[in-house]
Amino acid sequence: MIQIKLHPHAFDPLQSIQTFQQQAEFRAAAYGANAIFIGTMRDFNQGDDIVAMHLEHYAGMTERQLQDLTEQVLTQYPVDHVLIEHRVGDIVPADAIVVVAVWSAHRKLAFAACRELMEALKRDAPFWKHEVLADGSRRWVEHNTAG
Amino acid sequence: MIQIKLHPHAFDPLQSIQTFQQQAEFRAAAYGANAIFIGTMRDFNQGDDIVAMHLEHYAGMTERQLQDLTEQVLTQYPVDHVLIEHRVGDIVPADAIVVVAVWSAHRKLAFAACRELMEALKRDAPFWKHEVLADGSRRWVEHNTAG
Amino acid sequence: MSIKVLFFGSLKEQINKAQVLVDYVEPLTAAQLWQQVTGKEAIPNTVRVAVNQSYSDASTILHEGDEVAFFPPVTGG
Amino acid sequence: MSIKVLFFGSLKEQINKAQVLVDYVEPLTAAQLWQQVTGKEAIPNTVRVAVNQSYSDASTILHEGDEVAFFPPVTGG
Repeated sequence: MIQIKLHPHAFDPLQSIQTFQQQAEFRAAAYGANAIFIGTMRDFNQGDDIVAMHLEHYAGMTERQLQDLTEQVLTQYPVDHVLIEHRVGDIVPADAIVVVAVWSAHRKLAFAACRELMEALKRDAPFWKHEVLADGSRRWVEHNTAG
Repeated sequence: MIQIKLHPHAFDPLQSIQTFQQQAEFRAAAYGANAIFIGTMRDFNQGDDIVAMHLEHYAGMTERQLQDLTEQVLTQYPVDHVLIEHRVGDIVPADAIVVVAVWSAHRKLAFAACRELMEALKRDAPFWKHEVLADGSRRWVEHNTAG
Repeated sequence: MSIKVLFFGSLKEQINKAQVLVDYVEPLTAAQLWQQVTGKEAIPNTVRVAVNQSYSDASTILHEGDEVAFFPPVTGG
Repeated sequence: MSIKVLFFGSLKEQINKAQVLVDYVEPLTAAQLWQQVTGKEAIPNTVRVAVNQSYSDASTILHEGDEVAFFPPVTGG
């Protein structure tokens, strides 16, 4: 399964994983290895206190691009299931931004697929972060670092 | 924080992570990156159906070794928090065996620390798997594969 | 028929436009569309181009009804 | 005083012992202890040695009251 979802409101990534695993197609005894990455909004960036953030996205292309990059990663790292959920809209520190979870029979494959999916998402998924600093000023985050 | 726990009975790794994050020392807006690996018992191994397993361990050395290997990994990958929980005793397919979770401000560091902790655990933590096959016969798992 | 042009992130603020409809006159490349809409010369190296919601490039030939987006480096995740 | 010797995993079954107490006679290395308890020659390459719950090796000099463990490759996680 490939499951991709955008959240306009706060979400709980651990709950998302649990819900994913409750589906009929999910056979827990088949996988063995589950690698997960959860990204959360920090209250600091580049030496400044950040009090809020707007996560802009390109509606339509985002979903399509996440699907495409997942299919691309799966050709090289054929894990059994992929769950990707990403927040959009106005968020505050400690809110979850992204969860990428993969399930495989093999630990090495699970780790590699999870990492590659996060790198591909950071590189190509059309989201843009607009930070609100403690003094009320706003700035666009200019680019993601390679992981 | 370094938190290490052995479970003599079934445990829910997602619940363990949630409980860990509810501690006073855990400041969710500080980390940004949370990498998790969850290992689950499969119902097959080396071409055979496995119906149950006993997880033997060296009580005392296990806890000490997990603590030591974590401190060792942290010298190279200084993440903020590490949670390691591992099942012992009699288990059945789909039961969680292990969870390794790390929190850091940096995604690359979180991924690397989580993977290294799992590799160190697989290589050095004194656990031994004794499988029960579908025909009732038993066998020791001979060695872990490198990840 | 027209082409829908979208801008995102900091580029949207620099161009001071989020969405524009332009008349389609063939042949038209993404680079020509950029010049027409922004009044600027070449598409900067850091600006990415998507045609019909897939990554594309400056030399792509556009067609009637296409949706074309220009945006700065993405910063999700 | 004595030394406590522990075996784990498949080795416990091969040796047919889980725990043995042996009298301490100095000097004694882990390799000599292995010979004394198992009746076998050298410690096999695949067998790991722990002294007082820390990884050690065949040449380690043992002391009164030590806890020594021999076990096969670990298979946790």
